[in-house]
Amino acid sequence: MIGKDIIFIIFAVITVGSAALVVFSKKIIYAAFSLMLSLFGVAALFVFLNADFLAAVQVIVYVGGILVLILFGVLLTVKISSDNVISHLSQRIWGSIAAVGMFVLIFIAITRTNWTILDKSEDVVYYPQSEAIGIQLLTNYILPFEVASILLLAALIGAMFLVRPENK
Amino acid sequence: MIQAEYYNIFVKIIDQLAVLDFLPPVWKFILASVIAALVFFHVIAIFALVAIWVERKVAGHIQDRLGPMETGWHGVLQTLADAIKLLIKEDIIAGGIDRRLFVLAPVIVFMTALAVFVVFPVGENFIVSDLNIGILYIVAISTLVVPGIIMAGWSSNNKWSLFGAMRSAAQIVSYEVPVGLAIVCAVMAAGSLSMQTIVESQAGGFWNWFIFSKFPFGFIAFFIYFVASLAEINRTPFDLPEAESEIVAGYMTEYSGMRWSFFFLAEYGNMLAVGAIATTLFLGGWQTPISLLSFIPGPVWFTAKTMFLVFVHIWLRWTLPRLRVDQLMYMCWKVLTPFAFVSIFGIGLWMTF
Amino acid sequence: MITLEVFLTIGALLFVFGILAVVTKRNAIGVLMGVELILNAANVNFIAFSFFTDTGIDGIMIALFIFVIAVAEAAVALAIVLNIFRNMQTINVDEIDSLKK
Amino acid sequence: MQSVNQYFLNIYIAIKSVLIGMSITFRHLFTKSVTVQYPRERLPIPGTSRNLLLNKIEDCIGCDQCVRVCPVNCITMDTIKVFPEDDLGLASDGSKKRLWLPRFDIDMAKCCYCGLCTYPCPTECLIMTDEYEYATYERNDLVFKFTDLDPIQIAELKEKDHIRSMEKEKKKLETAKQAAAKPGKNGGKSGEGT
Repeated sequence: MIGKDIIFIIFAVITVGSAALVVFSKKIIYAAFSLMLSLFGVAALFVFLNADFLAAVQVIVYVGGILVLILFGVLLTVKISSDNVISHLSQRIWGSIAAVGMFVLIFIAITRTNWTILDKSEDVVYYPQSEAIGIQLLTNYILPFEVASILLLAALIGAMFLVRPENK
Repeated sequence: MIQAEYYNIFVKIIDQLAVLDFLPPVWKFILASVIAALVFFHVIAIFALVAIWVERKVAGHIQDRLGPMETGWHGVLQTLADAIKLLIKEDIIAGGIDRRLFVLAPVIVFMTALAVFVVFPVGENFIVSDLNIGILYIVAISTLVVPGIIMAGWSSNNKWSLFGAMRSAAQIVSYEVPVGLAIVCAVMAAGSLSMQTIVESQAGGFWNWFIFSKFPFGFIAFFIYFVASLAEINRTPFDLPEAESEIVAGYMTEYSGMRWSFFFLAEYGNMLAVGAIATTLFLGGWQTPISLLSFIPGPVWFTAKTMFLVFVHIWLRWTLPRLRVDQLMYMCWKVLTPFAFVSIFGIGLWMTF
Repeated sequence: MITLEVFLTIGALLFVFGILAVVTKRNAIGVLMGVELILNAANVNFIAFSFFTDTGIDGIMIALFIFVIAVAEAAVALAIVLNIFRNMQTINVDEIDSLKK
Repeated sequence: MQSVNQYFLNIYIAIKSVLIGMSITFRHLFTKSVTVQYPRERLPIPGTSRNLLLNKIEDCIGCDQCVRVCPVNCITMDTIKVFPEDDLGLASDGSKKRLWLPRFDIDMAKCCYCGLCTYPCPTECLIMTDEYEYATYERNDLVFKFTDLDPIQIAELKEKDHIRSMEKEKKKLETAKQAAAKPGKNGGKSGEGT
């Protein structure tokens, strides 16, 4: 199973590394494309977690939807002079300290906790999830499903209302 | 490993080769993937060679011309000559462009065209990977092309490129909606997302194909898929992103030689892919139309149907003029999308009763 | 190698980078990218838990709803950012402080 | 209700017109194409067409009319009067040739194909042919040289002509001197101009 581990490590490094690039790249457009790589890596990680349906939805929603929105936002708002809006040094220092502290905290919590987990070391049974997700959506999760659709409708109308032309 | 319960023809073949027994299964899997990628790269390349020749000939004859005639018999070697010319052309990277993104963009665009070939059920036992989310995988991978196109347009540092990329992105994102809804129609009728299951549920004669069996909703869904997929791969009459009379060549303006030929290969690969998807979803994939003809193997049927759809693409291209942007969006949001909803509703009723 | 702790660590790293982007980026769209990273970190955690514990597919369902919220958030936030750009000609979050004055 | 009808009518018209267009193009797929495979098959050229200029030099009497009429000055002609001992024979229409033609160049790069030079030609030796493929790699190759004399001959002729003109000059000078010796008109001018 060493080969699977290698593939997993490659995707994990892609995910985390491009997340770091999102933060540290000078140009906002580089940050956007790094974000694409990071989201794609997350989708690949979902495959390792037996969430194939969710991996496809992740790519469709994040890369095909949100990332394109962000790219359009970048293209519509960036002026050539303001190509690299970078923060003050003090902000970066304090932000980094806070972030590292937060990570240390979370990491300690992860390692100290005694997780009661299923044994997944040998012959995991991968089963299709789309059917289970569909059944769950229309039985146990029917109320959140409907609320989510109303939320989407509200967001749609709200976004269109916000960017309407001024003089109408 | 992940492929454990998925059928994969290349893994099967490699498993049967005794020479490779010393490899652990994962490396066999990786080897199979590399071979599959190479095979489909060549499929796309050869298809492009043939399709460009056919397109020129069809274009010529539709306009009462002859098309290429000089290189080889009736110009069959013309595309090969053009390809060689493109390969040995100077690779120009203009000054002031964003070099990293500029180099990366054709790779991403071509990769998306290549990656969808993994799940096409060419024959009964001929599929690279029968994912159980097959069609969703195709939709997911084909959305990746939008960032690639924006990357190409932005990095070229050229206003025509950027306009073309914005147009293309807006068009592809908009037409994702009717494409997705038309796909949902077929998925509802088959009750599965797996490509092989979708094909198997259309067995037994052409009247069981979804285009005919759920008449008229299947036909509407097929029609919507066909039109919207034309728009999604930027073919005429929806080739506004490359409208040469308005914006030179769209996002490809600054590209030349090898990198441009990757865009071109991706375009023809997409044509093949779209034809194959429509065949799989609505025209019964590798199923024979009538049982009398079942001695002809499945891959032949699959290829024949796909090539017919590709021919219709070419035929349409040389018939219709280019749409305006507002007509394009009108068609997407006010015609195709409502009709897709109607056909989803109709198929839902059909499946219920 | 593929254990719960590894996934949680990846999730934590994504979360930390997201927070860092939100705190240090001066471009409003950069801040949005940080928010997306944070939401992804949460998704990784949810799905890792649903895979490694016996909670069925509840984690996946929650992740699906997080997708919905992320889409809604991105659409509205970008609309707001475009509006700000139209009114103030900048999206530098340090300069958008007209409420202070 | 009106607009709803219009909506469906529009869809119907759109589909119908696309189908009509496709049927037309499909029919044209099988009609005979009108292409002429040019280098191998050529369309006949009308007799009045104006293309490459040709001078049948054995008929040319060097009358200089074409040079004078050419609007773009693409024809260059040098002439040498025949010597008494030479006989150039007759042109095809019977007129006597009185001039050697050491140079008759037509620069087809300058030619505007007006055909004006062909009309005044008394012996009809300057004609426009139907030859239209004379692309060359060098621009100088577009200057067509029609003279039938070889360079040695031309040099000899020029030498002879030079000697003759010198003799003439001498004669003139002598007559001028004689004229100057007598009282009368001023002959100095004729000494300068040759």
